[in-house]
Amino acid sequence: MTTGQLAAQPLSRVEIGRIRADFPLLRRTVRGGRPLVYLDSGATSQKPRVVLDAEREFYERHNAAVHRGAHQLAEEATDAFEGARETVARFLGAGTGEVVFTKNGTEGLNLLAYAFSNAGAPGALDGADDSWARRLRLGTGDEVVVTEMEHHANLVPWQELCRRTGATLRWIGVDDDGELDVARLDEVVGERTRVVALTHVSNVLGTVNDLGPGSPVVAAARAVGALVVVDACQSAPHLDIRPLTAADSGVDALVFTGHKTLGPSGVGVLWARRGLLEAMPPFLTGGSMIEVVRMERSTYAPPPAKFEAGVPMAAQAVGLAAGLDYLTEVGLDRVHAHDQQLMRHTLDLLADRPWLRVLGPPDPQRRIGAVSFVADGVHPHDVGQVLDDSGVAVRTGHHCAWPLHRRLRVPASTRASFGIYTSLEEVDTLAEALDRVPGIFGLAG
Amino acid sequence: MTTGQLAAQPLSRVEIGRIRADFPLLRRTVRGGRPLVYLDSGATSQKPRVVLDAEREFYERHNAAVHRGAHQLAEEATDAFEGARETVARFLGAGTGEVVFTKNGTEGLNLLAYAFSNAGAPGALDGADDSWARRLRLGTGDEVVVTEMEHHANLVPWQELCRRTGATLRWIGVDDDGELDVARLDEVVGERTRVVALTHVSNVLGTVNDLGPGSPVVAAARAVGALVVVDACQSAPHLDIRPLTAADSGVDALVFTGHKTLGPSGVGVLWARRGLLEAMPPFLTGGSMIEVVRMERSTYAPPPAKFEAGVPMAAQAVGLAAGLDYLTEVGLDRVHAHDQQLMRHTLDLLADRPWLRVLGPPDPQRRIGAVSFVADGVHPHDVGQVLDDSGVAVRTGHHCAWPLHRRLRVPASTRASFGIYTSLEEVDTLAEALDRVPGIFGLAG
Amino acid sequence: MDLYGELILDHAKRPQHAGLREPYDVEVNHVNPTCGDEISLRVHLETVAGGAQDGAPVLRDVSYDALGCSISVASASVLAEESLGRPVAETLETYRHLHAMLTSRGTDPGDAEQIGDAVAFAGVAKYPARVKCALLPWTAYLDALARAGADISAASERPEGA
Amino acid sequence: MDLYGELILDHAKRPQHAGLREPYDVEVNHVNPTCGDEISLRVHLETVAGGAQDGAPVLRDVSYDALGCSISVASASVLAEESLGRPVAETLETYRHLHAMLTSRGTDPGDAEQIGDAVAFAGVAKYPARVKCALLPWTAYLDALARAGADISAASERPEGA
Ligand SMILES: Cc1ncc(COP(=O)(O)O)c(C=O)c1O
Ligand SMILES: Cc1ncc(COP(=O)(O)O)c(C=O)c1O
Ligand code: FES
Ligand code: FES
Repeated sequence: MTTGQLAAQPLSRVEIGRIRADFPLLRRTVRGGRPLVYLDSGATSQKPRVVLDAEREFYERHNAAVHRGAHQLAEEATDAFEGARETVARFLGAGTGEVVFTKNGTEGLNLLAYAFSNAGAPGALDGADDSWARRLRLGTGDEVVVTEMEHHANLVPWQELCRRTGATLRWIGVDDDGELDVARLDEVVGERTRVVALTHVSNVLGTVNDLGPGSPVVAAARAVGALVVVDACQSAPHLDIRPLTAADSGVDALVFTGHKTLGPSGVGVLWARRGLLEAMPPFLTGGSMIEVVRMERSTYAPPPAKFEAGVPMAAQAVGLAAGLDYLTEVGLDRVHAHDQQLMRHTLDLLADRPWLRVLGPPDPQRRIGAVSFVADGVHPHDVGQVLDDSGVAVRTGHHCAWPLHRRLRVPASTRASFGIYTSLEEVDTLAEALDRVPGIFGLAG
Repeated sequence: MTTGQLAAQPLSRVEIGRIRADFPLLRRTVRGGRPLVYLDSGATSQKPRVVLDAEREFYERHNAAVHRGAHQLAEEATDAFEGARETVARFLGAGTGEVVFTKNGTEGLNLLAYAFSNAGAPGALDGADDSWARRLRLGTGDEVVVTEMEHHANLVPWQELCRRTGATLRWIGVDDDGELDVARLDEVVGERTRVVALTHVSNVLGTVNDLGPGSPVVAAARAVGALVVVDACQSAPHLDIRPLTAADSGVDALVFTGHKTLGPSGVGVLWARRGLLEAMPPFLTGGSMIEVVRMERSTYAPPPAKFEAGVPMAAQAVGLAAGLDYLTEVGLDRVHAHDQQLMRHTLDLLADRPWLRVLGPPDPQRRIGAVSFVADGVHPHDVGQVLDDSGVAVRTGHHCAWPLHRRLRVPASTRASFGIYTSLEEVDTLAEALDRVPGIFGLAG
Repeated sequence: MDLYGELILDHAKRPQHAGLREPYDVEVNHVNPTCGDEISLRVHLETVAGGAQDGAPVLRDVSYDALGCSISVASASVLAEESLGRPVAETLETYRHLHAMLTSRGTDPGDAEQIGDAVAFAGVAKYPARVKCALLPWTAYLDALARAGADISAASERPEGA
Repeated sequence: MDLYGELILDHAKRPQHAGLREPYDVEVNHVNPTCGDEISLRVHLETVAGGAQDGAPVLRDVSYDALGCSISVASASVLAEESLGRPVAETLETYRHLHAMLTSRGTDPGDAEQIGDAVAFAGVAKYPARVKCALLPWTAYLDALARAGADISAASERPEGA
């Protein structure tokens, strides 16, 4: 995947300038008038004006409860919401019936985890296609596999699933370079494995896990009939993820989050194979996800409605669709090439500073979107504070990937992460701001 | 509660005009240029400009992932989000530590229902205060009580909870006037009752259930130590609900939804007693709700963080806060008086049309916000379509309260519901539009 | 109102061939979850013996009990009127044209040659929330056919000339 | 940068009274979940016998092992320096003033008379994300006191003159 996309041209200075003009927040100044250098897009992306306009237009012209009501506004709101679903489906290369709107990436992963425990309730799998249904049965002795580089959102829900069902959590380790230890895969994935949940791209290291044809992890999961769940929260803003949903990809479900993908907060996406969604019991229940409700018992609508209880975040879905369209108009191949250029530049500048240590693979082509580093002798939060004082916004801490930090034997790190609007000059500013650190903290800089 | 509030003046024509000017969508025309008459606020309210501006301002000036990151924007975003929590807490008369942001009302009710089943997982109640923890234990033979007038959002999650735990669902019936059958309460609430979940105001009938001091339902639940859960989705936009959270109210948890309360879609609120939130196991898990995460096991932050996994809907929370401020600036006593005036006028006009039958209590003071009716011989959806053709937006169907419709022996109904911006003239237009119905469908009008 | 033409109102008030009849092969019950409306529908098929149509099923009877809005009841009535006694394959053809018209958002006015009285539902296409009403009896009909063993794959083909 | 004054940097580099010592009554371990930083902290209390202070606890020793940013380590160091050997009641008074200063968003510059070297943390108040850093050792300290049986209710009173 990576090599094919590298053929595209990175964004030119002029193009980046044009893109930046579309993001109102980037005009901000901080800390006494310093221009903002926003290198925290891995936490959340900024929003182009078209996204804000799409949301506002929805509220000012078409706002109504979707799928409810017989009037013109309700029709328009439903059209806008379902239109957004079509856009998401196109972005994913999937069918609209496979696209579920959630509130964020975390809800999508929890929804999947709860499917396994809820499947154990009496009658929960009645009528479900057995080829999918049996893959949802999870009990004592069964195993759930994650990796040591997961974001907490793709770790804790599975821990809690194991608590609820008596299944055992196992994990694929990470080596010193921050790569998955696939050599020992057969010690982790086995006959009792029911699900393998892993991230596409590490939110700390930027490592791209191989999920393409011939992926060892996907192959191992398939060999034992385990479901493959992919956390695409960090890849969706940077990469064409359509190969993951292709018919023969071996991936069964995938999650991404709106606010990192140029969309508003409050919206995320779960994609799963139609058959899986049909077999999965509902998670949140209530209005709009039902077929027939009696006091004694209810039956449920087909997916995706089955998983969208209550009045949905229609305006946010419409905003997200505008954000995804923005990304695809620029072209994900070019977005990726742009990211690669930023990555090379950043790694070069950091390598010039021997008092800094970069976490993760040294090869820029193995990475997407984020670089985390530590300054020996200075705490990452203190580094981040100096950067903040220079107008450079980064994230510090364990970035919701605490086990990974433990594995790499650092308590925390400082992370710079990129968006479509990030410029090479901003990376230069990062480097200059970093050069203040040794002086302030008395390192041999 | 009701009598005290009636002392307030209803909104004057001029005031309503001023309010309407704050809602951009109300300027819409529909169906070939007819002015919109929006009588579907029970489904979702329209948003005042201040709400849209607050959201946009957040995105354009302060957008960052809250509670994460060491930079100025992250501080500002966190302040905005936590400031919104303070506003919600004030609106509820509660402490900020008791306010959890959810995606909608439905999620809040599900969160509560899952607390009971998750409490059964090994270790889930470890360290929890037993006076609360024991009230969360639910198993075969235990009982969950709802009412026959619940919205599906406050029925189906409890049905599914019973499926997961083996508990039995029971319900308080409804009489022909749409009032709770409290006379037979002792046949329903008993020693095995663990939770009583009921709505404050029916979304179909507008019936206000008595939850004040001396409330028979609350007293019955308290007598057996059952938790009392209130669905305030329909009351929050119309009534001062602070009495429900008062220290001695007997209510343990309450839910309302942003989009019906002048706020954006994608945000809701769960309030619960601090001790209950502390005892409840988490529901959605992931980032920002943890204390320490290891591959083997995680521990969790105190509430409200424990229940807010992932990047939250910060912009929507900020928008909701602006909406609640808008309501409190007008004054909830006056909002309620306004609603009562609309209610009387609507019931009068409907009573003039003998071919219409109003569902629910004939006394306007027993009702809030919504009037549902049927035209014998014409299907509610056909009635709604004629109204739509006249520019009048209402809801038709079972309004996510199918069992209530079955109880009242109608398959569906047509509902007109009010907002702070609804005018008496709009009710007149409704009546005129209704007068087209007999002619079109050949009734003796 | 362009939605409630005389033909629809007539069918809604006096649904043709209504009531559940014997004999039948299969009975289905379909619900529209948004409004709670229901239809019970029975089909009785017969197989042609000999000739060019040898082995092809014919709809000997279709009977129903429809509880719903004027659009859905009228649609059930028109379904019965247009389909009764005809080869199943032809009724699927009617369905395909009707479906195309209903989901066209008003761009396909329908053709009485192909769908008979069902052209009266052309106005429904402009009200997406009502398309489900008009389709409810037809969805039940297709389901009943399938359960009775008829091949309904032709129903999902695109109609000729569409 | 107003945050990293010389005093803070000195304390961070050479934390005073660091290391976990014997004897002690209670050891606690506190974590800042956002960054993963930790502090282990021990207190050793003694009770005054006789005089006006009869029965009041005195902090005989406070020892710690702090893994964290410069602010949190310096804060632990200042805590030890300011509190060691003093009556617990006085250290709670220091805490209250420090807490008021830290959460003032910069409006309360702190008073060296009341909080000694801890005035160096005045700049932290302007960085809400760092207030937790400065408070981490103190929160651990309060917890340790409580577990050691001391009355810490005074810690939540509003400081005099605030
Ligand atoms: C009484 C009542 N409860 C719960 C809900 C659910 O709220 P939401 O759809 O925002 O989840 C609604 C509205 O849909 C309601 O009217
Ligand atoms: C890799 C990864 N997975 C999951 C998430 C969770 O997404 P959200 O916070 O939107 O729920 C994030 C970001 O926070 C992430 O980076
Ligand atoms: S409204 Fe129910 S089928 Fe038409
Ligand atoms: S950054 Fe962890 S305590 Fe300061």
